[in-house]
Amino acid sequence: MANLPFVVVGLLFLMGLIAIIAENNLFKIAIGVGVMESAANMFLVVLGYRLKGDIPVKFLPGPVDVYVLPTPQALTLTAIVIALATSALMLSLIVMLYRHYGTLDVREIRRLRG
Amino acid sequence: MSWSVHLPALMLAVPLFGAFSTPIVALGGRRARMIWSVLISSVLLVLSFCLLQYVATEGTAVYVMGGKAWNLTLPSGMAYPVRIILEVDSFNSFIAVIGCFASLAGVLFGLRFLDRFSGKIWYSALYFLLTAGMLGLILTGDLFNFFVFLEIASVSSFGLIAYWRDRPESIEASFKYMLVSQIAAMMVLLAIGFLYGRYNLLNMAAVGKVIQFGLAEKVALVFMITALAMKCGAFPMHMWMPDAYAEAPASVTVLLVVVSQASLVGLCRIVFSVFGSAIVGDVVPWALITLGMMSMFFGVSMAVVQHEVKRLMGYHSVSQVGYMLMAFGVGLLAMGDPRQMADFGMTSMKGGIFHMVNYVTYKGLLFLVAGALYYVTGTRDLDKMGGLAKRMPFTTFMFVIAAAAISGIPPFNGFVSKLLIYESSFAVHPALSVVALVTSILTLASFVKVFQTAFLGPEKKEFSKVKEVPASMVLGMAVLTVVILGLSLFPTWVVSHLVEPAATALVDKGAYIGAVLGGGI
Amino acid sequence: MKLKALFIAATLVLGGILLSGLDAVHPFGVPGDVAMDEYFLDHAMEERSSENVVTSIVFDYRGFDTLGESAVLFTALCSVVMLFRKGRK
Amino acid sequence: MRKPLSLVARTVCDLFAWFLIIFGVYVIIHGDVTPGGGFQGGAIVGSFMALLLVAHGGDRVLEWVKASIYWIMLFVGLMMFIGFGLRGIPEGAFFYNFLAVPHDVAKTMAHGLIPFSGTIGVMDIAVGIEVAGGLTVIILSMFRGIVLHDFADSRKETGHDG
Repeated sequence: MANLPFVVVGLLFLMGLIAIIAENNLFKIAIGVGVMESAANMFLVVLGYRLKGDIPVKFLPGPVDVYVLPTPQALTLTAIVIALATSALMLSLIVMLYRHYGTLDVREIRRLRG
Repeated sequence: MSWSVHLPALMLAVPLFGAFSTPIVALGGRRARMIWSVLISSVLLVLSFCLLQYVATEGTAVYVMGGKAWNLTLPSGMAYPVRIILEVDSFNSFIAVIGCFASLAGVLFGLRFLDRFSGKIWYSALYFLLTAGMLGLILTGDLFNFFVFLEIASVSSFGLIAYWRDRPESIEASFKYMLVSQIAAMMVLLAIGFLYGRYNLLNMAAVGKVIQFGLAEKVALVFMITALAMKCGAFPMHMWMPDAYAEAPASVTVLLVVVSQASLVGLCRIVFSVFGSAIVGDVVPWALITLGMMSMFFGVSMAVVQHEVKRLMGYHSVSQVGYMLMAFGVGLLAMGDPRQMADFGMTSMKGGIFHMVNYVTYKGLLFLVAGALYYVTGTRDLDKMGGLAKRMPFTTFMFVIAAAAISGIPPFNGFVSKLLIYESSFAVHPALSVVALVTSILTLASFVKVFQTAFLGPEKKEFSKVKEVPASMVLGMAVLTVVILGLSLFPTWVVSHLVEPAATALVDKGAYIGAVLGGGI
Repeated sequence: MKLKALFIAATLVLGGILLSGLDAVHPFGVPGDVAMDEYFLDHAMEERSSENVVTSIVFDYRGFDTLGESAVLFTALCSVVMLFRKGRK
Repeated sequence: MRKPLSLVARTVCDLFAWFLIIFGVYVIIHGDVTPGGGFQGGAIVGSFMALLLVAHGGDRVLEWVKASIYWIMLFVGLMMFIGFGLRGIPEGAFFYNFLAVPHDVAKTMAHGLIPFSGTIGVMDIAVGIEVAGGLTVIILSMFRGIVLHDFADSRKETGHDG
């Protein structure tokens, strides 16, 4: 099981996806989206690891020969801020949905629209 | 020569700068905000024309973000590019021009359309961010940059769909679209992670050069196609499209149509320019073709039964996206051997690209007309409307042009592109073009129904005091009408000068790679 | 209820594809090609004299991504403020 | 949500919140030297307002805080960021680092001096300011959104058919 982290990333992504589809409470759907986004971020970071690699900052004490790949960390930085922005907007929409429908249950909201 | 070198970067910097500065400019009052938004979108249109002309003369334009010189793609001692590179060939610039036309039409329409509502400063800021996201999707040549602009376009469209926050339906439409769009975005990110993990490259051209069709690339392709098909409303996940298009203000829906086309451009870019000849076997082309056929059929069969104007047009969007997916599927099918390619592959690619452009123009105009009806009558339900033709001559005239174009009546541009698609799909299998023809007839039927109920018919008493929509809204609609007439009256020139080079640029993967890596494969 | 079961089945199929693909990328800890990242590690200090290579990528080599990213943050901000605006203005 | 917490929580939060800002500013400024950077530092400074909202209860904080400061921070950060990007066009491409000290000059500088890393450091601070202001504005308006639930007049905007 050399690449166990990849399997963990896959399962986390699946859990997030199933949470979005199977859940009825709006907040749990939002949490499912959050789990899916962190799974994608983790996938990027896991791609960039090198065995016994050190963090890619140059002036660190002690001899360092192998650095971890820096590009996935830069990409993950962007993906994390995007995940923050979408979850902020999703929670605001949930507040508005609760204001209009008075319930957090997806079944009620879909039935009202018909 | 010197400033036109920076055109691709300015095409993205101007809308972003416009969006960031709109709240500051809006401190100067309502009129300042209006002038600023019209100024930004017209400057953008001019820039896109210069870019189209620049690419026509200079060939593929390559722009390195942050490099010492704008064309220094390969840093010293490296075989592959390191920085973000915008790559604009004749395919991108043609779609970017049409996108800027739709953005200008939406801005002009939106000036007076939202008078009764508040929060217009944030509306126009989000509008330019959506334009920037759409242009970024079209122009970028870097995989992760494609994901970032996909996110900008998505998040700003969530906000804009929920603009009428006091209507429960628009909040729910925005939430439903957000779920589908977030799943799609995360699948795109995973696919990019796969390609980065395999080749440690993020540039589309560089990945296109070294790609072999292994298991990880197959999974990346599956994820990319499902995600981008979701984003442009193909069949299995199309439920959000009619809701989102119906609930958003009309001037936003014009841009939503273009954004869905921009993700289709991204799909073509990845399928043709990154994977291109690496795709072996017939599974992927036939998957695209069946996706397109199902979208066509289900979209239009749902559309005929609709009563609300904008939901009806939303379902038509699903069927029109089906046409393009089928056309690109047929093009990909013929990609294998040059004889098939010359026989029907190129015609289907030309048909797909030309139909993508026509779709944006007439679908945008249809949604603007629906918005005008809503502005005047206050309702979207067809049964309540009637006899508006006499009172609204301009809107009726433009509706007739748009409806004729969408149903493919001969003189109009819709007919030209659909004919190209019928020809090429007939050569693959007659059933394809039969489904396409049936869909076109059903489209015609539903738009005749809309025209008869909304415009002709007895004069309804509550609409007696209805008068024509304000001038700026008519001007907004006129922009798109002029584009439709332009494309319809000179089809041969447009096909030979704009669509032909675009199709060859999209299919010719070697030129795409050569522009970045210098000196061909 | 049937639709939801269909969706969960589709998700499981997608998950199967995902897990099979994940193994094929590269064994954990041993990335295949590292050409681009070696370039960053070597030249970040020399060209841009910044020790933190990740920051030099975020703001200089791929600075355009960060512009897009702050645009996403600005978009979310405008949407939230627009959603909770006071109404008549 | 709108009632202040106990006295102990409030005093601890008052004391801690300001150190939070100092740490956040440290992370922003030392972006290009130590692990950290604009976004992380901005998020730390942004959490200052969240801490106050929780501890002191919404109503008192909403009266105390002047949102315009954070709006100014937001736009200053954004304009600096895109301004430095556009400023790079004359020298090179769009985001060119025209302030960087080339390596040969950096060698001649006194040992131990960390050479100026050009637009990286400046953009780092610009993004830090922008993210700090932006997150605070988001938190304040989301909080006002929950409180907005009780404003009677603005529930229905005129002009809708629904």
